Amino acid sequence: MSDIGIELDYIMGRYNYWLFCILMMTGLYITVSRGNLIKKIVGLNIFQTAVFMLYISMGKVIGGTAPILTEVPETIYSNPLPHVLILTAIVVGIATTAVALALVVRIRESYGTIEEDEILELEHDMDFGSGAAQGDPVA
Amino acid sequence: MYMFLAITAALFVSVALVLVRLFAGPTLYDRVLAVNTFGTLTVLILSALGFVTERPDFLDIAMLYALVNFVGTIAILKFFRYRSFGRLRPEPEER
Amino acid sequence: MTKALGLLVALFALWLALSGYFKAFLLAVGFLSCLFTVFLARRMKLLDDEAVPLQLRLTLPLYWSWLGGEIFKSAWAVSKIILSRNIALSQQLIAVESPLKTDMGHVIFANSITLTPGTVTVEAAPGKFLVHALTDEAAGAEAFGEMARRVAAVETR
Amino acid sequence: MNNADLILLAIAIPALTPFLLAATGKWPNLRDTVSVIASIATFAAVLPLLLAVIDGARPAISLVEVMPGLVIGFEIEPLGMLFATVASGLWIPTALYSIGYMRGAHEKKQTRFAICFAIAIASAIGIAFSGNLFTLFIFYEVLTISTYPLVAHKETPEAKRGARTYLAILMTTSILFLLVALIWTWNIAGTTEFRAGGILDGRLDPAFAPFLLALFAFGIGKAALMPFHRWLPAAMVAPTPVSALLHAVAVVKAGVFTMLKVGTYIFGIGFLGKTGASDWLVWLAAASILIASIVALTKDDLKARLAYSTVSQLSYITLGMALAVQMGVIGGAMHIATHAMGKIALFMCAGAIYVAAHKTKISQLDGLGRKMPVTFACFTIAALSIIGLPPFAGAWSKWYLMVAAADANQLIIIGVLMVSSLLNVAYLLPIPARAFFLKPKDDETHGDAASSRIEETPLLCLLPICFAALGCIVLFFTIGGLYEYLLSIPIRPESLP
Amino acid sequence: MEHHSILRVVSKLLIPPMLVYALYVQFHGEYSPGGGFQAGVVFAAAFVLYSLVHGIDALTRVAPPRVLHALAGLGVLIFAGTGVVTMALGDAYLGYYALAEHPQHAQEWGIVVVEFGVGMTVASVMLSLFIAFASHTRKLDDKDW
Amino acid sequence: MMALIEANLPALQVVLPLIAAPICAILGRGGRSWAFACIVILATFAISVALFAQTYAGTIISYRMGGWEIPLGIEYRVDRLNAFVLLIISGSATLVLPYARRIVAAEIPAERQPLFYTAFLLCIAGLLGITITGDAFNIFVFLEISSLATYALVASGSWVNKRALTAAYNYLIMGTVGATFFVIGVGMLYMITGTLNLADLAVRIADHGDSSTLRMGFVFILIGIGLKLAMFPLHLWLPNAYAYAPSAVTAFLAATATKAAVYVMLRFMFTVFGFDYEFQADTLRMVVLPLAVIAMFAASIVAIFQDNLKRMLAYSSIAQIGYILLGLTFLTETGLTASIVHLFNHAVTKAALFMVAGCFILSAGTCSISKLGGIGRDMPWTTAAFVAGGFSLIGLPLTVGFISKWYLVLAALELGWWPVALMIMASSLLAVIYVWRVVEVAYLQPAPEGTVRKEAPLSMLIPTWIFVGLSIWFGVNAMLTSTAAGRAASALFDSSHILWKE
Amino acid sequence: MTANLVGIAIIDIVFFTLLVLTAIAILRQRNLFAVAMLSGVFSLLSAGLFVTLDAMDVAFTEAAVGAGISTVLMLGTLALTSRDEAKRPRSALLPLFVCLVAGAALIYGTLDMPPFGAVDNPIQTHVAPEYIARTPTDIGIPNVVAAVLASYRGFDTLGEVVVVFAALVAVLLMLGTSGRRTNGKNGKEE
Amino acid sequence: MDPVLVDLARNIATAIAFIVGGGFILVGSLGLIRLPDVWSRIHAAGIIDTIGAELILIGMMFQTGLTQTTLKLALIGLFLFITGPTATHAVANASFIAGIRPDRLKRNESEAVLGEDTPEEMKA
Repeated sequence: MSDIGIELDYIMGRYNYWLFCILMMTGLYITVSRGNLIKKIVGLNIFQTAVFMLYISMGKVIGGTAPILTEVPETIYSNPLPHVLILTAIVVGIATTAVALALVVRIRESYGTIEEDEILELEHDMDFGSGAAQGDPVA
Repeated sequence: MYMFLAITAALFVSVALVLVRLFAGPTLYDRVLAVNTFGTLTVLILSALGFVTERPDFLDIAMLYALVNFVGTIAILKFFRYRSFGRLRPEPEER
Repeated sequence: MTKALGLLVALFALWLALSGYFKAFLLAVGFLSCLFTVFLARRMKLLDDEAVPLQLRLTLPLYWSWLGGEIFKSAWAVSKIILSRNIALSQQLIAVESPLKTDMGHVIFANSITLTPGTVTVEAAPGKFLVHALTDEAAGAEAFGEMARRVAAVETR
Repeated sequence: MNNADLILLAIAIPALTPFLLAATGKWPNLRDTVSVIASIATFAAVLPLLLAVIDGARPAISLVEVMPGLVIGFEIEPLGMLFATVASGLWIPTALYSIGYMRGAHEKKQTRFAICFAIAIASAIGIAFSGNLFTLFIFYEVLTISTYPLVAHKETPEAKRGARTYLAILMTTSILFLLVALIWTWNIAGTTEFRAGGILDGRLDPAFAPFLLALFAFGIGKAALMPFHRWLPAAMVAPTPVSALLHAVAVVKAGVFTMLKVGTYIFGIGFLGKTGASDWLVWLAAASILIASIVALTKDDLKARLAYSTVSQLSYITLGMALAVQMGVIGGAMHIATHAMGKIALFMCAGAIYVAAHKTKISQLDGLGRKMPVTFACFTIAALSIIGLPPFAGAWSKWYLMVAAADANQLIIIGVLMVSSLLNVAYLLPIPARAFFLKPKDDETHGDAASSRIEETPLLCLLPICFAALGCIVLFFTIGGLYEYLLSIPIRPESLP
Repeated sequence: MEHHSILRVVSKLLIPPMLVYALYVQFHGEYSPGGGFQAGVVFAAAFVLYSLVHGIDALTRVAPPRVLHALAGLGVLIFAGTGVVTMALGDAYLGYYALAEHPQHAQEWGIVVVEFGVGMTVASVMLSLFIAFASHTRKLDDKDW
Repeated sequence: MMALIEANLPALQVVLPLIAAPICAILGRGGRSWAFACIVILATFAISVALFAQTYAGTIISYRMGGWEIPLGIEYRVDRLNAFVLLIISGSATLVLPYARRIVAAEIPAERQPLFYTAFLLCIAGLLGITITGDAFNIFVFLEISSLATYALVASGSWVNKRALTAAYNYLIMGTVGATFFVIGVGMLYMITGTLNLADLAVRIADHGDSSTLRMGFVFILIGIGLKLAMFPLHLWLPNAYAYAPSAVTAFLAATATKAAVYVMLRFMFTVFGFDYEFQADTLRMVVLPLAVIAMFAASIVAIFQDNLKRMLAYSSIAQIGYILLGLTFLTETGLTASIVHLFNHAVTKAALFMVAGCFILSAGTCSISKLGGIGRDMPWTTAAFVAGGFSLIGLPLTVGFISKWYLVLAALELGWWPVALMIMASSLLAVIYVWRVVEVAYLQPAPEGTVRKEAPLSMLIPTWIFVGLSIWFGVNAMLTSTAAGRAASALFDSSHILWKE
Repeated sequence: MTANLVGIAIIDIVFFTLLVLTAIAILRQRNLFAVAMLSGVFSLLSAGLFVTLDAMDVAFTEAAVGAGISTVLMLGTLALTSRDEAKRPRSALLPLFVCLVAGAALIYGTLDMPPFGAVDNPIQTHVAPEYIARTPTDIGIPNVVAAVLASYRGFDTLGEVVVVFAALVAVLLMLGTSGRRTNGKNGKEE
Repeated sequence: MDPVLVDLARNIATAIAFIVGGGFILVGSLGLIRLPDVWSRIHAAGIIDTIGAELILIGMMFQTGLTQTTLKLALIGLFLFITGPTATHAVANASFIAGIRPDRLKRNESEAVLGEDTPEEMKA
């Protein structure tokens, strides 16, 4: 009986992390497996968000509350530091997304597609098709 | 307290249903509708959670969401209509 | 100028409602923020009857409470349809004349139509709306007439 | 000017000549004058050093400390002095000869040629004077690289291929083995200095000694020990003065010189003998001697045959070191000088034949001896010297090597040396014999018109040839002095000053 | 969408409160959740709404890109400059205690100023990004390439 | 005033380019912003030199951001190791920027040039920040600053070759995944220690002892940083990014970006986790070592078959990174010294080589090796610089490459790993092949018909030759670099041992 | 305590389930508009999760970013690109393998992690309590997150702002400052 | 008044608001699933957006009494009240313009509203 209790405690102490693992894998899978450039970015966002969740989970204190101090004495507060870190990370994430999207726009303009496979084909043609050497300018 | 938990639960059920519509489509407009509704529900959930955890600060988030969600929805729709945010110029037909 | 002042007051009220702190610093900052917002609003050419609806009569809350009742009723009606075993719809797109004079009135009217479940304003044209109704009942002409009258009572020109 | 400065001067003159050459590149005559003067000046700088070393001086200088404990420095001992003298001394005839050859063969880019040549000489002298293995390695690599453009000089696909092989083998061996050996030595001994009696004794586990020696022996690719000899024949595409440089003056000599240095001053003859670490090398060198000679027999191309001859002769020197007796070192060192004399003459002759008659195959040489008697006379002398017949210089070095083999109780090696001499006879002597005694073939397409225009080599080419051939004879008679001199090579640690 | 009266009116009604809300978030970061970044985003969102209804040209009239870029730089400079000022006053980089006598006021001042810089940068950057994306119209069509 | 500046040197090191960046953007015209950036970089370099001088003797400068006590606030910590890396980064920047003017003018539209220099400054600031900071999360923030700037810089090669865009995109995706992995790793460390300060982390990790969380923290940091530094199977972004970025950017990145990442790795492995962390030692030897060796060979072999000079050099960079990693895996002081000294040496060499490639592009309009025939005659100085740099890449004596190889082989032999030593040498032979391909073409092949090429302008030649000169100077007299690297290594080594041994 | 834990756990799990469902929907969805919308929903859900985990500031940011900026930017990109994702012939086994390995590594890492929400976790005992304890006296503001963000770790925030600025620089460098287009093949605008 | 009684009244009021509002929301979301096309679903969404949301907010307001929180709730309610129908309208409008028409349309007077001078792109 007590064994089961310990097991349950163990699982309760970790299920959050496991859920986050699943989410992270999904995001990573989208990033690496999808050929659409935009979708890769979305996958990346999911991946990053999952990591944010890991941080936030570790900052949580059961029975605690948000780290905005109140008048009530003896309040337990959750850990503010992960929040700060993740705030920064979110901002970094959105900045990266913006840059990535700008790149996608330019890629679409230059290649006419945002599918990785088609782009690879085009690049393959550039390398071996027209006889142009690799170091030549191809605007 | 239990009231809030109950309403939160109801909201969650509702969110789940809305998400089903969002995933299922079939048209984009169904999805936009679902997103918009989802936004409203989120505002409510956030407010309710604020009560559950006894931190009314949550309302700020809810309010932010009420405002920003609107911008998002309008953006999507404007976009569907003009195919760009740019200057109002008809788009050459897509393949 | 009146508009600007009116907007400033309204915004500052909003600030106070949001803030809830009455520290000197925050009040000062709040005032400055509101001033800045008014400045931006001017730049955006927002200072007109639409953005600062000072012209509306104070009967607006009354209208709203009436509208609330209407909403409840029609929501109930739509709910019944949703919950009925066989969903029987008779969808229609109908033209609704709008007797109102100002854009603000139009908008209140149109939004009221949308707010009441069972009808949605689809397209707005000068003096007319295209409304989608879910059922014959919702598309009844007298419902709109009543609403238009009440909106007209709120708007002035 | 003291001796230490002279060391620098001896390296600096050829090292700085390229700048002068580049500056004067537009005026061929001036340029060639510069290069001749430089060669003489270098020799002039080396000579006083030679005298000093004979007197027992050991001039030394260290330049920079590259890494803690790792110094670029020079120190002259008898062996290095010998090599420097040979290299700088032979530069003079080679320089003269190359002027004649290059002009005669209408080669392009003579300035580049002269520049690289000077750098090669500088690095050869650097190798000779190196005070430690590290410095030696540096100049060794410089030599490799500076000779690459020389080998590829003709810029034909064939030349490029040859140059590639040349570079590939030399680089591979030097980086893959020699450098590792160098670092290993440093790791064990904490120094790479050349010291009498070696620096590894007592530090290196004897069980590992053969491996380290193998790294060195194969690492010194310039010594053309089989199986890393392919570069030598491959480099035959180069113009003949380059071949002379490779085979006689600088490159291969640098290789075997390094081999001797390593045996004497890194391992120490005593250590090698004690542990028997070099036994395997004896056999490898012996095999190399025989196989290369046999291969040479099969070659019809004159330069290729000479190249294989060189491979075989170089292994003599390696053998001398590997025998791990003093006489072996002496014999090997002596062979550097004698073989240099002989081989340079042979190559110059080959070049002369090419310039004068545009012939490269041995089978085309029939009857040419009558048209170019001096050239072929010199060829014969040099060939005899290589074979090791008195009264030509080669006889002595072979003799001392046999003595060494006897000292080391390697009787089979004596036999190998004798067989090798016979093979030498077989592949070298037929050449002048054909030239002098056979009638020219008439089936050539150009017929008599072409061959009738053949006449004796230009004077600028002929003079160096005669000089070298003469050298072979002179060296035979002055060998006593050389022997005395070589006895001063310190073998045992006690002989440290 | 100019002709679209409903949207126009609603957006006009909504924009000023949104701006005030953004500024509220900006200056109450010390007391409630929020701060420069969130405020900047909401602030930008209000402008985006304006642009959606009135067109991007109207937006660039109200907020010219050049000004926005300068403001974005200025925000960074305000933040980083605060650090330089504290450094010049003898404290460490971003050591706000040097800013005033009273330590807590000094900190509060520092935080307000710094957050202001953040808000300024974020708002103008987000808006510039929107403008950059929105006004970058398609260059070539598939067939032309 | 001077005292004030001196007291705040560590902060200024990063803040100066950081503040300069927006100003540079506002300045407008290309020339003006370039000049401004040059001045700023020079000042940054001066700061690096001052920091290097201060720490050379062994002092550790600890600077507290905001004046907060150490685990609370962010610490800037300069010791011999990162002072050395700072010097590399700011020094390379100082030389690349003057070089950049001409080629940037040729490769990037005039109106975008101020932004280009702004991104450049940001990139430098980010790299310096990564290097100087003593806080794990701060590393991430600055990593992202530099990465974002780098993506932009790489993508700005698109005016020459549109493939820069996809290259930048791939770099972005992989870089972001890497950064996120890094964040996961840091999060795990944070979770079991409760601190982010590197020095504090080290102490607390040693207290904590081994656990699966710590292990995975290590693995994620390794992979995350590995992506950034193009560790072998994670290198896929690098070749194209280097090949299609504007030449000045490539030169700068090759000299610095991966170096900063390597530094972070060193810092984590040896300061935070410590030499005695068994799992780390095992991972390094079982996984990283084979990968490094494979990188040395595979990348070099691929480099042999490249026609694009920049791409070839990029692959060579991957191989060289293999050397650096190899040095780490020895886990000895000599091995570390080899890695650190190779950081510097490779930076100098690669910068020079990429600069040469830039000169070729400017003058000949191409960097296809097959089209560079006879360029040795038309551009003698540039080509000579290439040859000298190539020698260093091969590791011939009298160049810095030799010094690196020396230490590496020495370290391998010290451990008795002679097969590794032979492999190091064998892989440098591959370098001979790809370098020699270019040499052969440049000198022994006739120029293509109708090409007009003139020697690169002095503003580009001089920085190139300064790099070449450095690579020769420190090859001939490596006392400074090898001593500095040796000291840095021993500092890392000593600090690392104290903790776990109690 | 336990009841609270279970309550949070339930909300957590509900949110997580929804998040995972959304993620899978994104994975399967080919219409990019729908993907954009779904990603907005995803951030919103995660904002909800952050709220339950007491991270209000984070939730605030995530909501603002996810609903506002990121959706708009993504749509702005879609305006210029195609609407649908193409089907991919390539096998997805390798990515799957990579992800599974990464996931397995993570899960292995979680085995020794301090339990979720426990008060005596290292991170709750080392640095963080000092922030909470000292903020009222050091800085005197109630929002500890703001205090840490802007003062204790103000330098991180400076970095964050610079990142945002860098993003602007990057985007402008690529897309142009004024929306004017670079012309044609060479793109030189001189 | 007796504070206990006030509390009870409050709670009852809240409960009623929640039950009704929650009921509407559930029904609305059910409608979102069940109804056949976009047009009908818009109405279901309308239920959630308007009456459901407002009722729940009002229920919350009962709990807080006259405090700042109530003000904020009211503001949220106001915003939702303004934006909700507008967004719904926008959706309807957009789908109308995109040419999506309800199944089995009983009456269509769209021509009467749009008139003859409608720009081409706006006609379906």
